[in-house]
Order: sequence, then structure tokens, then C-alpha cells
Amino acid sequence: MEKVDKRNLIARRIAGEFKENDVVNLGIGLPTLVANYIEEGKNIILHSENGFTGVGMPPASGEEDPDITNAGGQPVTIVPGGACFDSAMSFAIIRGGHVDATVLGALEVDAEGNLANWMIPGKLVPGMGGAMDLVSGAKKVIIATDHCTKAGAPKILKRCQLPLTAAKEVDLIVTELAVMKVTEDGLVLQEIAEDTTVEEVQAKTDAELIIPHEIGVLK
Amino acid sequence: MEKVDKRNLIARRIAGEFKENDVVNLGIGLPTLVANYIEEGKNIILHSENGFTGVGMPPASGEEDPDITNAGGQPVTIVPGGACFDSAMSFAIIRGGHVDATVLGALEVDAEGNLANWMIPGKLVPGMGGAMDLVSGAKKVIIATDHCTKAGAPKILKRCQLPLTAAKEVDLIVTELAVMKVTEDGLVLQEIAEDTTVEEVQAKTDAELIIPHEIGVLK
Amino acid sequence: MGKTVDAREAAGMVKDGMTVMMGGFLGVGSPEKVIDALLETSVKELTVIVNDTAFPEKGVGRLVVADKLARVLTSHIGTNKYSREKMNSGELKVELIPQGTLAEQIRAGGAGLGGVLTPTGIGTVAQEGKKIIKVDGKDYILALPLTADVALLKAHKGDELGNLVYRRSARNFNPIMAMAAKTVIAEVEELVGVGEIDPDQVITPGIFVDYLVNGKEG
Amino acid sequence: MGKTVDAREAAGMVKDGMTVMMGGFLGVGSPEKVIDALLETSVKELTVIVNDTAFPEKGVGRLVVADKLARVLTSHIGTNKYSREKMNSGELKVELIPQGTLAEQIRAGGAGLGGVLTPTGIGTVAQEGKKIIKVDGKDYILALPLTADVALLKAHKGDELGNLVYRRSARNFNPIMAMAAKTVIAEVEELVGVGEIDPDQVITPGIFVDYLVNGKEG
Repeated sequence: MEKVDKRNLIARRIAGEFKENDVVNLGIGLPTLVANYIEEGKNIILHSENGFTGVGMPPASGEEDPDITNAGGQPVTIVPGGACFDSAMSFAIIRGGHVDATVLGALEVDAEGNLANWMIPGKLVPGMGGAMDLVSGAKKVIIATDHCTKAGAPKILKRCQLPLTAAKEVDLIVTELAVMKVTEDGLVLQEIAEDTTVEEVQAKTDAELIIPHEIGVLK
Repeated sequence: MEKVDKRNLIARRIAGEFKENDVVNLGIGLPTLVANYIEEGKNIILHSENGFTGVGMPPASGEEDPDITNAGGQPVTIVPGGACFDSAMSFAIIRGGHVDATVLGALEVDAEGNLANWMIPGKLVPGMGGAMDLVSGAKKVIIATDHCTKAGAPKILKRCQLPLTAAKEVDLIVTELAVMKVTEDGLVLQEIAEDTTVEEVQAKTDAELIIPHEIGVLK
Repeated sequence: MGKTVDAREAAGMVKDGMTVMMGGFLGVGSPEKVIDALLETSVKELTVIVNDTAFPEKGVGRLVVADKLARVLTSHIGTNKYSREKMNSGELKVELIPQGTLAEQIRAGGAGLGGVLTPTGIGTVAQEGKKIIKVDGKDYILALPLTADVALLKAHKGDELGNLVYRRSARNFNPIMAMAAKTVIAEVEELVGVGEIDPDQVITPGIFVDYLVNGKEG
Repeated sequence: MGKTVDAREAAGMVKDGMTVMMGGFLGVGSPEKVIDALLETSVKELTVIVNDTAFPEKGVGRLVVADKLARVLTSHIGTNKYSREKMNSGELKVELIPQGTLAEQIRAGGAGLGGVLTPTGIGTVAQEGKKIIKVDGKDYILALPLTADVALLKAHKGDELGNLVYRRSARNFNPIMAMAAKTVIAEVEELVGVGEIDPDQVITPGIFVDYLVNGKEG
């Protein structure tokens, strides 16, 4: 698969996880793509941690409003029925469990649901921004990530090596190869892509996967 | 003096304590009268703990707005430039030290600046409302009270006997007889009314007063 | 997301023994239509979290008179003689909390905080039974979060997504209670279409609100 | 009470070594005119409390480039390579704080709280050196209040009493910082007369604001 197809596959699959009227926060990068696949009838409300609900599509070129950006600084719009608030309220919404689902990327994620996505000591120390609050506050944490690093190393580990964003908060991991659910017992392989096998997925995963009798197709 | 004159004397004297641009919260009853004596040029802003700044005079009869009352439930108005907020913000203003002065009544007040004004065990248990926050949060706490109880017993004591509203927070006590400042060493008698003597004030005060060389006239 | 229900349906969501937050300050900003409907039900033994118990004929005060409450967490009961009588007779358990602490406890419940440290009440009976935490040599009371099964709110306008605006001092505890209950029901004086409230003027974002009662229809 | 000053006067209130809060999220909602004026002064060694260090050519990022900062308390520096470079060279001390915790610490500073208990960061490096308090069997980090000497804010409109309204996502940290600094200066896009902002629409009450800078005049 082309990279763009892989990313859209992941985004589309994740959009299917949302329930009607869910409040959802999408992280920067790949997670932002999820918005393109949300069914209109579901009345999903997107929350942006810089201070509003009702994130809409990016404006047409030349129509950007400098006061309306998403948490990544990209110009967006606010849909009718949106609401603006300050940062204390924005994180009261997140920390207070009023966000039904958040979608975030990962540097590493592990079999216990630990997530590392905010720093590589000595190399990359951008800061956690709102990620720690999102991962510990959102009711459902969905990780959208390539299955392996560019160098081909597993990103889904027995145990994260990098500093954590939050401990034991991840619920679901979606990659271009598989959908894995975090359970008390470890990662359950729920779906695999059409062009792969259980063996290939396991080979590319450091954590040991629990293989149920029935495995769905990731599409 | 007639009771109404006594009350107006106290209210007028207290209004003179405010500095330009002060934010002031007036308690229910006698303290409310203080508003009548505030000089217009001082730009005093009155805060009402039920949720706004810019408390104005009571409306004309028939012009009451049921959504605009003071903390005692009386109809008031909001002056131009007023601002409404919720109870968390209202008490953030109080607790955060953004109220320059509060004026409150007393059941008992003492030489250490302790105040009791919210309950009489077994008799009167209305609740503290916002009084504990106001007394501990306001920068300056001014007590407006009759010098003695209706039965003639002192209200200004060596030590409060009733449950406290706050410990060591009172700055100034104004009665129809005297103005007393709370200091590390005790109550300093700053002013006495024209129709009384230092001896009479001390006789009607349980706490021992510190008598400076010069004593002003309360008027 | 706001879904419009009538006052009777709203009242029906309040079940025996539930904890209910109710907006209002001396009855100003209370959901009177929902209270009307509650009085028609047989619901009882409620724990109510409210700034004060208002007056016998207004706001939550009417529920006190009608014996709907087993317990009340509040800052003031002085304007309702029935609260006092029922407290003295043991019918109503009254827990008095300083008003600013009550507001922070509700906000903490809604904001996912484990509590806040407040200086209010130090050196008074309000600190009895509370955990005291010293910060920089100063004592604070650890005030724990409060949450409820249902919040019954009053707003001025609401749109169909549940976004709310309030009017003047009728705002009071309503916005923080909107954050702190499992089911949030707002009685609005006027129901408006989505998009009619400017996002900058929304006080309670619609995501907190589950049901709207159109006060004009009752 | 708002008193109008020009950007140069506002910048002059910021002195060497002061702690300064600055509104803005990736530069959106930052007081650019006051920052222009600050860059003309010789002020240095500032401790800045800010959501992020924005971009080299925008918001607080420009002060980073100009070496005005000794220390920054922030949630994110990833969009400004100079922040990273100066952190690595030891010129800039960077203290990273989760964004929601930073917001609560500022609010606590303004609200007179001794701190708040947050679950965010438990089990991560964010809890290092912090006091952990257990409530109902769950661990929380005690996040201490933050205050500043000066807050430099950006608002959409302000009236002469200092009442402020904000626009869209330019609100962010501005309203909470308005509560937490000794001297609060707000740069407004439009200065309006007293009474022109409806009391129900005010976001920052004027009592928090000491000085206004009319952004149109600079």
C-alpha cells in the first residue's frame, strides 16, 4: 500500500469506532485525517484543546481566520453550534471525562496500554502539550500509528522504553496492519488487513498478541 | 442617637475607608447602607457574591428585574460596565484577594481580629454562606456593628465565644461609639463619637483597648 | 447533546435516593418548571447539592417543604424556616459548606480534579474532620470533589445542541453544576436554533447538557 | 480598573528578572504590539509562563529569539527551534508542564487556592519531585499555584473599565492569566465605551485588569 492509503485506511477504521453524539478530540497529524471519515448522521462533536467545540473543516484558501486554528496551529472553522472557552475549561472538559474518545499518534505503545508519544531523551523534547491530559482524561484512547518505525522496528512493544505520556490508558491500537484491543491479559488481535497474515503481524509486533478464534478484516 | 442615625453614622464612616478604584463587597443589613455614602469620584466597584460586579442602587418600585438581586435576595441594578460570572469565579475573586475590602456585621469580634457572625449553637444555624470566604479572602475586613447587644452586653470581646467565621482576619471595627483598629498588640482606639468618652467606650468593651495619645472624632 | 423533553419527563429522570445538584441563589436561577413537575412525582429521599434552600415558596425550598429531601449539602438555610425545623427534628440532614468551597468542590468534580486546597475555614469548625495540607508553611483544607446523578439547571437561552447562556445573577451555580453530573437537564426560558448563539457568548458548552426543557412549554 | 497606556508604557512596566504570564496558543491570542515594544527595551532575564513558545516570528517566540528569557514554564516548545537550541546550550531553562495542569496552576494562583490535585502525569516523569496525595485510593499530583508580576494579555474588545471579551480560539490562557498577576495589561483590538459590552458577555471582569493598550494605536 502507498503511505497515503495506509493513513486513510487507519483514519477510516478509527472513525467507525465513534458512537452517536460522541465528543472526540483528534491529535495532530494522522489523527486529524479521521475527521474526513466521520459519518454526518452520528452528530460527532470535535473538541480542540486550544479552546472550542465544533471543529469544522479547513477553510478555503484565502478564507482563513487567524483567530480560529486547531491545536496544531492549522486554520480550521467552527461549525454552527460550536462553543469557545478558555484553557482551564478546555482541560476541565478533558480531565473531567467529558471527551468520549481521543485519537493520538505514538512513538511506542505497549501490551499494558502504556503510551509514549511526547519525547525522546536527548533528541526530541518538544513537551507534552495537552497529550498527558488527553490520554489520562479521555474515556477511550485510540492510537493511530504505523505498525513499525521507518527503520522497520516494532512500535508495539512488550513494554515502552521511552518516557510515558500516561500509564495504562490506551484502549485500542489501529495500524495499517491490524486492530488490537488492550485488555487485562494483553493485546487482543481483533482485525488484520487484507494483505497480511496473523504471522506477519505478530512478527512485526514486539508484544505477544492474543489470537482469538475469529479475526475480522481491517478495511 | 436614634438607631437610624447610629447606623448611618457607622455606614458613612466606613465609606470613608475606601480608596480609589477599590473593589468592595458589602454584607447584608447595616453594611448595605455603606453604599449610600460612597463618593462617586472614587470609582468604587461593588462586588456581589451571587455573581456580578457593578452593583447599583435598588430599582424603582415596579422596575425590579427578578434576575438581578444582591446576595441578600433584594432587587438591585447593575451599573454600566458591570460584569456577570458564575459562583466559582465569584469566589475566585474573593478568595484570590481581588476584593479590596469587605464590610460585614458581627455577633462577636475580638482583640485578635477573630470574628463570629454566622451561628449561635442550638439557636441560630443559618449557615456561613459566603462569609467565611469573604473574611478570609478580602484584603481588608471592616466590621460594622452596634457596640453592644440589645441587652447591653459587649460584642467586642477579649476572645470570641461563638464559633468563628474566620481567625485573625478583621482589620477595623466601626460602631456607633468608636473606631478600633486591630493590631498585633490588640485593639487600638482610633476615634470616638462626639457624645461619648474613652471611659464609656472602654466600659462597654470587654477587650482592653489601647489608648493612643491622639484620638480622632467619629463623625 | 441537547434533546428536548417536557418537564414531566425531566422530573421522571430523578429517582428515589439520587444525588441532585440544583442551580439557584435564593431561588434566582432555579428550574421552577422542573420543580413543579418534581412535586407531582412520588420521588423521595433525595440528597440535594445547592447553594441555599431558598424560600418555602421558591426554588429548592419547595422540595424541602414537600419532604423530598433526606440530606442537603449547602452553604445557607437561613431563609427557609422549614429547613431549620426539619434539621432540628432530624428529618433533614444538613451539611453546611462555605459557599466558595462548595463552588470549588463542584467544579473539581466536573474538572476531574481529586480536590483543591482552600484557606477558607481554617481556624473554624469548617475544618473539622477535614484533611489539612500545609503548603509553604500555610494550612489549607483539602476540599474533595462533588458529583451528582442529575443536575437540574436553569438557563436563559439554550440551542438544540445544549449550548447555554444565562442572564445576570441567575447564572450562579448553574454553569459549574453542568460539568459535574451524570445527567444534565437544563430548563431554558427560550429554545433557539443551532447557530443562533455566537460561540464566543456560550457559557455552558452543549457537550455538558443531556436534555433541555423548554420553559415556555413547561 | 482599566487605564489606557501605549504599548511602550506597557512594556516599560516589565522589569529585569520579573515573572511574566503571556496569553497565546501557538501565537494565536498573543499581545503582538506589546511584544513589539518589549523588543525595543533592554529588559532581560525574564521568567515567562506561557502555553508554548510559539514560532520564532510570532508571539512569545520572538522574545526567545531576542534572548529576553532566562526561564520558561510551558507545555510545549516544539514549534520554535530557538527554544530547543537555547535549552540545549543552557541559556534557557525550560520547565515542561502538562497543559491542563499549567492551566489549573494559573487558575489556582488567581483563585487563592493552595493547589489542586490532578491525575494527569501519574506514572510519568511529570510526577517527579511532586507531592503525591491519595484520595479514595487514587493517586494525584499536588499542583501548586502560579502567579506572576505582570500578565500580558490579548483581547478582542475591552471597555474603559477593563472588561474584556475574546474572539474564538484567541481566548485560551488569557482569562486565567488575568486573575493571577499583580499587574495585568491587556492589548485590545478595539477599545469601546463603558456599557458597550453586555455584562452577560464579559469574559474577564474589569476588576482584574490594570491597564489597556489600544491595539489600533499601538
